[in-house]
Amino acid sequence: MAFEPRIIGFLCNWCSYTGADLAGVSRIKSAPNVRVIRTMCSGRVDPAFILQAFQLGADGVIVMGCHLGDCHYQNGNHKTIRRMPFLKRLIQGFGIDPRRLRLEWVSASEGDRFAHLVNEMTEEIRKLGPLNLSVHREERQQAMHA
Amino acid sequence: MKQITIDPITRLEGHGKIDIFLNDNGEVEKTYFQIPELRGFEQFCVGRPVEELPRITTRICGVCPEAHHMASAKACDAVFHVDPPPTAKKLRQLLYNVFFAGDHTTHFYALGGPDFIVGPTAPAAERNILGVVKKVGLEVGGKVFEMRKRTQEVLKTLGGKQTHQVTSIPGGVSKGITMEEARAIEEHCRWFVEFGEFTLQAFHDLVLKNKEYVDLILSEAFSHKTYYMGLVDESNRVNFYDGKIRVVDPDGKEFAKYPAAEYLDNIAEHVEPWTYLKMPFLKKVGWKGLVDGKESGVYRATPLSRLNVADGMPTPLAQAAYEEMFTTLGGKPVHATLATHWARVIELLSAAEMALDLSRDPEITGPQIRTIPTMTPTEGVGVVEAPRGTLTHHYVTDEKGLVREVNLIVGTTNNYAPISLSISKAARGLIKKGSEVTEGTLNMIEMAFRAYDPCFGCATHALPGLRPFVLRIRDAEGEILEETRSW
Amino acid sequence: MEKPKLALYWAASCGGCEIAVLDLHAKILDVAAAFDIVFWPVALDFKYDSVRAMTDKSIDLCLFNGAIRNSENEEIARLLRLKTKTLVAFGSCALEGGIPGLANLTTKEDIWRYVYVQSPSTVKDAVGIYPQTHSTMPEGSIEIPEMWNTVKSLDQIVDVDYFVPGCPPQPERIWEVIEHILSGKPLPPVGTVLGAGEKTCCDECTRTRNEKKLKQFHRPHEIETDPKECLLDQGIVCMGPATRSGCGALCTMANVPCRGCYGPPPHVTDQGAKMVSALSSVIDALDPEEIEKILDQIVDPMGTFYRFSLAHSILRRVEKQ
Amino acid sequence: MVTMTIDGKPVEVVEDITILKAAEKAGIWIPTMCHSDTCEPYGVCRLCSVEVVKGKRSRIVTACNFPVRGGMTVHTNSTKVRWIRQVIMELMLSRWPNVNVVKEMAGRLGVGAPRFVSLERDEAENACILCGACVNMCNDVVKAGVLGFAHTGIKREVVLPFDEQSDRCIVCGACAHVCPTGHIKVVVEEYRGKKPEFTLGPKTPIYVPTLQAVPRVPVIDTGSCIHFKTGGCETCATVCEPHAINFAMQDETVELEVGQILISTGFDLFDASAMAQYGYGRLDNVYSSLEFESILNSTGPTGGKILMKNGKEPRAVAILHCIGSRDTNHHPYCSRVCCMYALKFAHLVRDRTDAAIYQLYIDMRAFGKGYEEFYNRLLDEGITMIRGKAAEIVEGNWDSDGEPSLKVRCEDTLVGKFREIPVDMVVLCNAIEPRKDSDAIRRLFSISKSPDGFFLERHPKLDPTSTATDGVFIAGCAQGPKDIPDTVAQASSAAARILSLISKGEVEIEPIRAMVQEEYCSGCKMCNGLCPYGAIEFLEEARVSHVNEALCKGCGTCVAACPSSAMTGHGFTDQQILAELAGLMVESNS
Repeated sequence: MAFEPRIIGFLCNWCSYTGADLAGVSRIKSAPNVRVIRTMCSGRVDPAFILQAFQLGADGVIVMGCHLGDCHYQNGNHKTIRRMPFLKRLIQGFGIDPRRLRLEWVSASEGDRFAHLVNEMTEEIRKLGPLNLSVHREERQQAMHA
Repeated sequence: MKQITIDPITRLEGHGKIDIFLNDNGEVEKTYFQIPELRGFEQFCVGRPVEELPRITTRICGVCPEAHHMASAKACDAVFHVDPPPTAKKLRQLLYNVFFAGDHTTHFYALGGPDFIVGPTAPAAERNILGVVKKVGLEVGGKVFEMRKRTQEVLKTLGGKQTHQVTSIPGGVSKGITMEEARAIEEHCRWFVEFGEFTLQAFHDLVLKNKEYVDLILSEAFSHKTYYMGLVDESNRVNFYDGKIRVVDPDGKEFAKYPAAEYLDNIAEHVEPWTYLKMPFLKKVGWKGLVDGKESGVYRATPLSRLNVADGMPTPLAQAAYEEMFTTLGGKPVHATLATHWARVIELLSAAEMALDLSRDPEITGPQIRTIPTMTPTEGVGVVEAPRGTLTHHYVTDEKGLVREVNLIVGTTNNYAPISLSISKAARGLIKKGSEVTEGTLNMIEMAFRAYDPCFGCATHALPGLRPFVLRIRDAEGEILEETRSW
Repeated sequence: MEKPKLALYWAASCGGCEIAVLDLHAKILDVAAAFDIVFWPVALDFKYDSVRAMTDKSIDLCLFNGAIRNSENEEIARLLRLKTKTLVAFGSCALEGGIPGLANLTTKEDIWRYVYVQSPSTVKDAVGIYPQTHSTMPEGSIEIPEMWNTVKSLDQIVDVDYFVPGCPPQPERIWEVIEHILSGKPLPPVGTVLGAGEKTCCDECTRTRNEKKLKQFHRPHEIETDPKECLLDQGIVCMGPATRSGCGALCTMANVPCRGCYGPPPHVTDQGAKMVSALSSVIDALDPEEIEKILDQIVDPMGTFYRFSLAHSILRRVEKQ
Repeated sequence: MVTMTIDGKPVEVVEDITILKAAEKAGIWIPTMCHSDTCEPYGVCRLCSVEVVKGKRSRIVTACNFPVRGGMTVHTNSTKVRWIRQVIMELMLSRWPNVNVVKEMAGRLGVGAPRFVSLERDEAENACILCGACVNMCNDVVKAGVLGFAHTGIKREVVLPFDEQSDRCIVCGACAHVCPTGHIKVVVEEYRGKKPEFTLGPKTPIYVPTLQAVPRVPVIDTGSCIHFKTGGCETCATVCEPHAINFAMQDETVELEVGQILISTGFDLFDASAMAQYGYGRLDNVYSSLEFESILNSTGPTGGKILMKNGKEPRAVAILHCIGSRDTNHHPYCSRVCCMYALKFAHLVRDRTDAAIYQLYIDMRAFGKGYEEFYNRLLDEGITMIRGKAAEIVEGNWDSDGEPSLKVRCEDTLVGKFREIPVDMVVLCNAIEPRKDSDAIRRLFSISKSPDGFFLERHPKLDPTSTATDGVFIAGCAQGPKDIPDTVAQASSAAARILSLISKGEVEIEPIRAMVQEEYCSGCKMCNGLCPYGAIEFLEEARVSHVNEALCKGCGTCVAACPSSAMTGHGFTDQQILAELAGLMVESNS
């Protein structure tokens, strides 16, 4: 069976989620691989959520927020723009390809951009292949032994 | 063929396992002393900022974190090419000597002591610190606890934490001490010296006055002719914190004397497939297998070794005791393993005296406690005398000071080969044809290495990886006939 | 009446926890008086067999320290779980892998290669000799345990009733716990962390703090710090804010930054992620290049943020393909 | 007030006004030549001389600058006075025989051919009669101080300093304006080959923007007003009876405390010069819709007449639809209002000229109430409808006689052929687009925009007037192109929404808020600086942070940032989000 990437998308309520909604009402086709979690602001996205997503088997995570200056909360995304690069370094430290985590700005009017990014991300992860964490592999092995 | 297993060997920090093989006539064929664990510090310290290593390597051993803290800090000084200001150096030495006194106390009363104080063949439930207290009386027991209590207090003041110190950083110490603290410490040190004398006396009364024990100490079963290693200061007196490494041969003649940085020219480590711990030996003599004698590179690094290599003690009271011991045991070098307990008590006293001197030094309250590193970090070796032997930390870093390579030769590791020797010799001496092997007998065998105060917490600092399979077919002499490998 | 039975065991640890228990000093006698100590390898003469012989749940309290590193650790952990009523993960290693857990940054293979082949002091055997868990010697066969690739915390192997954090746990805290148990007062719900606070290290740290705004980070040896001011405010990465209280802020009081040995605060699962989140929030920069430059000053995020908690973090170990 | 008699007629006047003014009041004419109301009386021509009698004594004075006294008796038409006027006029006639004002005045005073012969005789019609009006205007009123007299006696003349162009001259044209003979002209020269601007803007520095302006009061264009150049003039102020003119008035920023805001910032007109093919800004007589509106406006530059730059009526007018609208290169959307105003233009052009009218359209969108009917009516008015978007406008000839005009090149899709239509005037229906500063406004109120760039409503169908930000509403073209009825409808609904909240007296806010669990907060002060609303205060005595729930907007940034997770976010707690995550993954794992 072909590998279908499982991607978690964290979308801010005001820009990206509305943008995704626009993509929907505009009937723009995009890959079904991104599963969306809505937060009020991209600044709410706790790095722990993203690590947890990987731990639970996500092959990639994409965080979307308002363009800089457009934040509904004035500067919530200013935290995100620093958090994500920092987190990228951390997951790189964990030996996970940083391309599996992506930060993008999508405004309420950019339904097409949303769809485009979803497709792009899906293809990229498809190329990278499944994450398949080694702790899970080891557990499977040890389970087999027992 | 019968197999006896002692697992885990108790009253030593870290894990150990002994296998004794008896041939069909019930005599000892061979013994194996195995170290079942390693933790891998050498590998997972790679990539860490070198200045963090004094705080990471303390976790190699919770019994002697101070030793690792110091060796590591000294290695860092070397890596950054900085020399800590005098105040910082003295504070480190003060901490180190106090630790030494405390650690030797723990061993003498809690770990090694019970064998003598309670008696080697006493029931297991008695043969421990609690048994000791019972034997020597609560008042003395109280003294022992107070000793530990006071040392821990001083360590907390100087090291930040009583276990796993944090204050030594590249170029000095992070925290100075106030006049009041200094006075308090001096008070403690005065007490330590008294306690040292008390302990020495106790050793006289409980051990030396007991003919049976003295015979045991001097018995052939507990003696080995090996090389000895230890740090000495410029006038060849025992020094725990700093100095050159001196090695003497089984006849007591100086074999080598070199600065820490040259350890690789003098020491190499041998790997055995049946244990996780490597066996260091004198490179210039060579590895001849698990045998003692002048031709074998096997050496010992213990309190006794330190006294054997040194021309004397740095402090008066200890010097006196030092002379007494060697006259009693017939001159240098002393090969009787169990005499290590005596040497340890002498070191306890010496450390206490050193500490007292330092605590009285006005310079320890000075404000200048750090030299900020300015040069590009490269490589460095730090060596101190851990209570259990010469401790070596060797770091190589990149230009940002991130560790590229770590090599550690830990106190107890030095003694792995001799301990194995002692065990098998003791076993041979104690287990005879027909005689049934009692718990007491086994304990007597354990005594052989307990004398080394082995800390395999330290020794297990590295950790083996996946299990490449090796099959060796040997003949009666253990010569390898055939070997197949999976890698 | 019969005294409750106490067992202390160490798996992959340094022995510091045992020492911390000894640092109860004279109180150790009270412990000895109150409990019947049935197993304590570091201080008492008992062997594994004596434990195997015991009936299930016959040990009332077991303080288990050390991480789960190899088959022996795991075996004994299961054994003691079987024999013990109340199993306590004692100290950072048992709680969250501790320093040994840093081994999850690398692999068995790499450690192996370095220790037994590459290290400069190791004799370069023609083929390289590696230890075997099972060795057949002329006289017979001898065993040593098999090491796991991944360090685990105790609760990843068996159910744990209580947790006592710290590297090592501070003696005062240990005594509080033992006192509580001795007092016969009802124990808190299973899974509770004992011998520690609910707040963070900052709560015990007396340094004065400002609203955080960080433009530069320094390494501890690089600068002289003001002993009165928050280390983080001075650009020294300190784990205090993401570390459970209980130690008494010993390290920051000694002018060195906290490294998080008391583990994450009550509601935090992943110390590292939290620290990344917090620090990135207060970094004072918007330009991606400048941000990267500032982040470069944190030279070892993994080893700093997960110093003690890596094995118990969300991802638990590093991937090495 | 004092009483005096002029030619036996008792007059009651304010003391100190001039005799000239008093006579005016009495309805008695006194001839003047150099006098101007806007300048100080100058009394150089002496033509206004009158006889003042006091008791037995009588004397001759100039009425323009002699102040009235109580009981004064004045004769404006005595033999003595008439003789003086006679001589003055003869002297002037002899020197400036062809100057109109002089001839007229002479005629009016019945002065015939002069008896004198002037050495300085000047035959020119517009000779300078040295009345000094210009000099006074320039110095006293405009205060530019450029003009002056040189020499004396018969050699006297008006000059520029050193007879050179003065850079102090602001080219206000006031001198030319007051010159009675037209001796001074403002000559608009071609400047670097560029013809002088034909402007649709106001003709004077002070003007009423439009007749529809509310309030309908004049404004001053400080850019062109003399006063703002020289500090002089203030003519408007002197003539304004109620003293309504205030030069000191400044723009000011007013701060208002309001609970709700309605954004109706309108639109900008698409700049057609971006579409070079239509020659807007390059070719004469190519106008944007708004420019054409002002041409049609009765208060506009042409007083509502539809004229070309050469002042002639156009023979044919082309109206081009969808300039910048329904155009993927510019705005994909339809601007909605153009079709209808284009028809209105056509109707008015038909109404006011005999010009042929062409509508070039893509689709005729007459969707509104009565619109289709209007469209049909226009068809009956004989408007030429060409279905096809104009390709370009070029300069060409009206016909073979080579009279210059414009040519519209287009494809008539209904006829199916390419056409070139000669016209004199082209009106472009420019697209409606968002205001240039709309992004700044958007960010100010943190609301979003839709793909077309206009402000985004909360819901396109169910909530078209409110926005993502509570209390901020939008109406009119700020939200999207719409005509007046639609705008009024939307604005009214917004107003209703606002009023309903006001009458309610309280606003409901989302329960999504951050909260500090103080038992877990250690006051590390990580969060305090993060809140853009300053909602996180630090309680010094308790050494914990605290969230002011009224200020908090619930973004949750501080929740993510709190290193001890003492901060929780109602509605989006860690547990909730992690549960959501687990749910998603379970579903995907199965």
